[in-house]
Amino acid sequence: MQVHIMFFGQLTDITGTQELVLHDIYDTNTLQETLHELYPALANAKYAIAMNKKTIQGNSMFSGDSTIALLPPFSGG
Amino acid sequence: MQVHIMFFGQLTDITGTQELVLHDIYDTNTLQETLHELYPALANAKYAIAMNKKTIQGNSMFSGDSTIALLPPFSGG
Amino acid sequence: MGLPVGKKINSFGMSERKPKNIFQQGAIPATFISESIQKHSSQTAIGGHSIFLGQVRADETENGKVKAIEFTAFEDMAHEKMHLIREDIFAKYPLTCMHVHHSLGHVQSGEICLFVFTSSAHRKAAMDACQETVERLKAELPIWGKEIMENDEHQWKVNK
Amino acid sequence: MGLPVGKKINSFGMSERKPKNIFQQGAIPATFISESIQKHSSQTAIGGHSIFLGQVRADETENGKVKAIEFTAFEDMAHEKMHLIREDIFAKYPLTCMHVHHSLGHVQSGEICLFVFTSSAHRKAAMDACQETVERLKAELPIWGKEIMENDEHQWKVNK
Repeated sequence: MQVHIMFFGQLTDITGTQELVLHDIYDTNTLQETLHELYPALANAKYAIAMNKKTIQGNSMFSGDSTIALLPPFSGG
Repeated sequence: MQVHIMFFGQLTDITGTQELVLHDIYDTNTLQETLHELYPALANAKYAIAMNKKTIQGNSMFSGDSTIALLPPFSGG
Repeated sequence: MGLPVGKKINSFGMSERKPKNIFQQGAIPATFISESIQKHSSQTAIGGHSIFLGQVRADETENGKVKAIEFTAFEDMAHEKMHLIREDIFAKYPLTCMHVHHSLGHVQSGEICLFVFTSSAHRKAAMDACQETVERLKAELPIWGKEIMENDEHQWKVNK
Repeated sequence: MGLPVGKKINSFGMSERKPKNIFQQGAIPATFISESIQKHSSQTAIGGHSIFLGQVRADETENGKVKAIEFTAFEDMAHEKMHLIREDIFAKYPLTCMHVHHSLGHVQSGEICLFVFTSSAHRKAAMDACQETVERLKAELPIWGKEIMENDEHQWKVNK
């Protein structure tokens, strides 16, 4: 099972990349822990999480390959 | 002393003219009586009166030559 | 009286705005609107524009179908009233600018007869000011619309 | 997925609107706006249009003066969200139509980056729907603005 992760906005200043693929991660809590280890500044950044384009709250299990987006506060318009 | 009277909108359907000059009339009540005699359908029309471009309420005396406008309900825009 | 004029300093050193001419003959072309928008690109303190456009509807009425409206106005009084509305709106909202244009004469159904355009640093002032200006000018400006039907009958427009 | 598409009847016989593409590369030209207005002249049931335009401000910030904003978006998610907003607004207001356009990429100060356009028979629905759409899209669409300063530093735009 693989997780495709997308970073947007100011988060790309931290990660230096817009996309990342990780394997063998089964829920969003574990994913966040892994990402905060990879990019410590992420832990202090404000962002919401979308799984397959839907914003989610709390810990969510991945069912099969998933696309996760880390969304900092929106500033369109 | 003369009064210059302007008719607008649907009132011109009644009067057939947009302007009229009357003499020796000293207040708006007398003016209205005179106009309603000249154009009986005016008595049933809805309109406001402006004296020198300011809307007035009640009877008003003319001080010198005046311009009176009869204003049916506005329908701009 | 000079009409399309902006601010002027009077002998007391106070700013004094002369009424602007809001009327133009016939429909307001879409290109007039885009030119007006384009002119604001040099005003980089503006963050939001709000625009209202009135378009003549081909209403089906008991007297027939509306094909055009013919607008007349008591122009001098309308300009004085619009000047007061403008002063009120500028006192109430932090606007950068406001432009109002209204047709006189013949405007066919589908054409634009009213163009209200407000701009401000932040969106809310522009939107609220635009809406309030539209409401006030419909209620307060001495303008009349004569609806011309396809059968050439006419009836007088009534604002709600 | 076909993007700039209108209504479609699905296999249950129900109307189904596909998300429209709201994004375009770079600034929104004033002529694009006038062409959009002009297209509505054949829709003679329309009595009022409301338009909101977002313009990039040359803000003075502690990091310098803004010369441009570079917009990025999670486009697929933005289209799904915009589709929901559109459905809500059409359910709430008697609109004839609604058009939304947002820039991606580089937009210089003074240029237009957002164009929201609503039309209805009577003015109130168009104005209220326009304002609500603007508020909702600013809050709900995954779009980000990177403010580019004159000294080529950058900072991320924050919506209020």
